[in-house]
Amino acid sequence: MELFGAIVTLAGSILLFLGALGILRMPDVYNRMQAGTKATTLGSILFLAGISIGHYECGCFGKMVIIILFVIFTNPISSNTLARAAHFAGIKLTSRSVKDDLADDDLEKKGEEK
Amino acid sequence: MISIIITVLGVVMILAAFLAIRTKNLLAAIISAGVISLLASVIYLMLAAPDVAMTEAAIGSGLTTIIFIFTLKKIRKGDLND
Amino acid sequence: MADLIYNIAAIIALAGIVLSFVRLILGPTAADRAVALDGMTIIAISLIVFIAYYSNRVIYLDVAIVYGLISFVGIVAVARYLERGI
Amino acid sequence: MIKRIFILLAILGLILMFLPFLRDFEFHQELGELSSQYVEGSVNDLNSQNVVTAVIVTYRGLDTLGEVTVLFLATAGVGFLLRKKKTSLKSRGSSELLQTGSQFLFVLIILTGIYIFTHGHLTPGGGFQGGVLITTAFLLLILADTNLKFNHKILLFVESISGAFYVIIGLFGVLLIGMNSFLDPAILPLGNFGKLLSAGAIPLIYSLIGLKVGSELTTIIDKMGGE
Repeated sequence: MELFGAIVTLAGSILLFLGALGILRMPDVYNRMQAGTKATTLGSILFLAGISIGHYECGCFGKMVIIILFVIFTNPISSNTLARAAHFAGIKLTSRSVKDDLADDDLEKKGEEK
Repeated sequence: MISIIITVLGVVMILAAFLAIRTKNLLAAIISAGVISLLASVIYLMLAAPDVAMTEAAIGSGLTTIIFIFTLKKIRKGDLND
Repeated sequence: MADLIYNIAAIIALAGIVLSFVRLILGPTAADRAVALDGMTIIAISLIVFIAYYSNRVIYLDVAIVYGLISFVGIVAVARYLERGI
Repeated sequence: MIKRIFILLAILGLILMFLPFLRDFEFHQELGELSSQYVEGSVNDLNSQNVVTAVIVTYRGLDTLGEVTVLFLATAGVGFLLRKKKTSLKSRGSSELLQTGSQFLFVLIILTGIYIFTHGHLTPGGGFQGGVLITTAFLLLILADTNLKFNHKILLFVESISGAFYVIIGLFGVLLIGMNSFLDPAILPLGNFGKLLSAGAIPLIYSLIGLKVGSELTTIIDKMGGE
């Protein structure tokens, strides 16, 4: 049981590392956000779950569930607000991207107002 | 193990402090100050001081960052270019 | 065996903090830096939980609870400043 | 150039001054006289699991009263200096996800803050940290909607009531126990070690400190952030 928890923790830490690598290597803000929120969220969930599986006798299961829930609740809000802010601050997409839905929405809204 | 984590985090903290005082971009300086508080709270926890760690986490990385940003907004009102 | 794997996992997560910090130094815009800070906070929560396991003290988890709940407010504030919301 | 050399020399001097601390550094394996007295006293006399809380609320209770007073003065100064002005600048509204999420997380953060300051004698944290958490909850509402208006009468009421009761509980110690026991938590039954209702009046005092700090910091945030 302890070994299983340790392996889950290792998988989580590898996901955390890959998320950080994505933050470093991706070409523009939006791609970095993609790597830096989704991968690290799953990574931290696996990390915490692995530790609580490996040490189920410590009586910390409830607190671990609370921490995981808080990470799940708070992370999308911050990343969504940040992506929206980056769009409205006028940060360009990388030249390799193919679609920008939020810009299309803005154009449609402006057309309706006129 | 503990000493490895403390060394790496300490070096990162010193670099963040250097960035915070040398950069011209005020928002970058505020974010670097937030990084310093973040890592400081982890280091306090490692030195077995959970009370101080919680205070640093709540005040240093939450409230102080936001008060700095509110101040930045107040002194930059009307000036729309960064 | 299991302890060794836990330690290796913590070292890998620590390397993640260092990589995010490199992006925070390089980051051309403030949004890049905020993304790097976001990643660092999540990895730091994992590290705090690891320290609680390593020191074998359950009460350290309270710090992780407070951290997980508070840390995102700073990033939201940076984002609202960038989009001229506040 | 000369300036840089002087700065470098000053830094080198500081390094030389601090070098002995680094070289002769050793972890203390045993507690000193005063700290061992605090540790034994807080466990045996006060039934408080968290020694830091016992020191802050009981042994150094007057200092904490002074700190809370300093915070009140800071709030008064901020309120005096920062007047709200009507601005013509229109701010962008926040996204729907942030509005909904902030209302949901508001409750969670307030609950966590209450947990932190009522369990101050059992777990790390206490009145100041819990108060900051409550402030952060209100801050999230401000970030989601800048035009939010707080009811200042309620803030003022909570702040003054909690401050007054803090001093009154301290005076009860003088009244019930003796001349030298201002802010003594032994006015209430000490209870069992490790339970929520233990350590006498420490949870009560810390809850009052938490409410006071929370309302004061919320006033500061409202003055700084609201439009």
